[in-house]
Amino acid sequence: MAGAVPGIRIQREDFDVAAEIAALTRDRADIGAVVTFSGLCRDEQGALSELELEHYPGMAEAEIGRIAAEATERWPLQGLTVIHRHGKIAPGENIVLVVAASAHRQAAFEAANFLMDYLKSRAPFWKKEHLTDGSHGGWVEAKEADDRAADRWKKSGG
Amino acid sequence: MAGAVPGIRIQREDFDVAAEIAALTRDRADIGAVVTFSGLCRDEQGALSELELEHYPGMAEAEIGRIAAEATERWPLQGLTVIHRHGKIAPGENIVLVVAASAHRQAAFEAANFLMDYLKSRAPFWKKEHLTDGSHGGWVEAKEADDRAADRWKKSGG
Amino acid sequence: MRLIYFAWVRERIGKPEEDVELPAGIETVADLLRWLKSRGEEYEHALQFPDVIRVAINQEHVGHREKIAGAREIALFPPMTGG
Amino acid sequence: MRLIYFAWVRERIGKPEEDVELPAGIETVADLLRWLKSRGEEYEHALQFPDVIRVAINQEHVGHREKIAGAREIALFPPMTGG
Repeated sequence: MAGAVPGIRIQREDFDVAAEIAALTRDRADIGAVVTFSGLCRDEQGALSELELEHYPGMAEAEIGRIAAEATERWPLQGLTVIHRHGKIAPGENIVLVVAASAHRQAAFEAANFLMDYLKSRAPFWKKEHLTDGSHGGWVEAKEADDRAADRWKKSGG
Repeated sequence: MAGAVPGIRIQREDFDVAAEIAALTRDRADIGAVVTFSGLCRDEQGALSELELEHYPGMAEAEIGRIAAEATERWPLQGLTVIHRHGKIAPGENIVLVVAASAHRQAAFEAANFLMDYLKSRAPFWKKEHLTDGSHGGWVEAKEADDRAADRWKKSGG
Repeated sequence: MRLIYFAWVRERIGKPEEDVELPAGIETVADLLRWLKSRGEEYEHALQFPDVIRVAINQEHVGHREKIAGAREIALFPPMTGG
Repeated sequence: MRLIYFAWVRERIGKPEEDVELPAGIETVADLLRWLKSRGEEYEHALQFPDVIRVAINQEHVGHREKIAGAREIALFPPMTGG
């Protein structure tokens, strides 16, 4: 693996995308491309009061660290940051951030995309819905499409 | 086309990624994914003093507008912003920004990736290098790889 | 051995974690799930469809055929919905 | 008709733009490039390899076989290096 040591943070607080980009790019001129992915809490029906994100402390950091380390082995990255929030999150708020920095754009795009697919299907987080009428909307179900999305990164050569 | 009217800006000034994300996502809860691409001025050898970006005023806005409109037709986007700087840009500084917002992550990733490939091969901008020893490094040559990258978005069905 | 539960597995079993002494013959994750399921109706409810349950040993994902010898901490949880 | 030049095409021709009266028989972009190339050594230098030259008519990309009738503004430039 060349260069980048991934920065992994599991936190309640929101994040600042510009500050995270700046932290990776400051005082260097070898980065040509930075891709960020922000995942937000969506509520198209207006029925959601908030999402409650439960996580497995310890394993969440470890598992995201394993995924991030794999990304730095597969793509030439100059920097990689992953922040995943937990606790209560209102519609429109941030949930997750991936920042991938590379000399070239395709590596940055692919690494960020890979990270998100693997976070969705492997990071130990669970979302519970709280509705505006005071009831529980229940636990969000995992989507088979997310597993298929992660599968497309499997190397055919083993 | 549903929804998004792309915001296109050609400017000398730098941009603020967080402010551009906020402008697209503020006061709404139908966006689940925001992908940003920032292109930066790279100088791995330390020989570059600055890049000078020449552009074709009028056509630059029009051509990026055409590419952005095509993206909003191909992917369900809730928001799309493209900012391309011109003038003199030092190593480590920003050159270009794409922000794509969608309900779902794959649309946001693909739209941003498509925009960058098309900007590289179709937006009327030209880069000239000024070197630290005071000489001109000449005009940056277009890369065949960039044309190939744009070609992969061509629809086989016509 | 410490068992940890998350999300609706935790809610249905009614506790976030517990220490258990395993009887002889419990060698794999699948054995563990079968034994736990027999411990009462809350376990039966949580583990009704064992194939759905995801398992981590010492904070790493494992399949149901994994041996549990040497495990300090085994976590049971539904499919993840992070990201 | 207004001609506009960018990047090294502009530098080699020595001016950013000019208005020209086309002689009869200049119908396509390729005809225009051939005629311009014959106008002096700076044009010869700029347009030495016409296949490399990219062309926009009224601010839209066109191929070299495009007709130029109706063009208000034709721009000649090298392959673009934006982004």
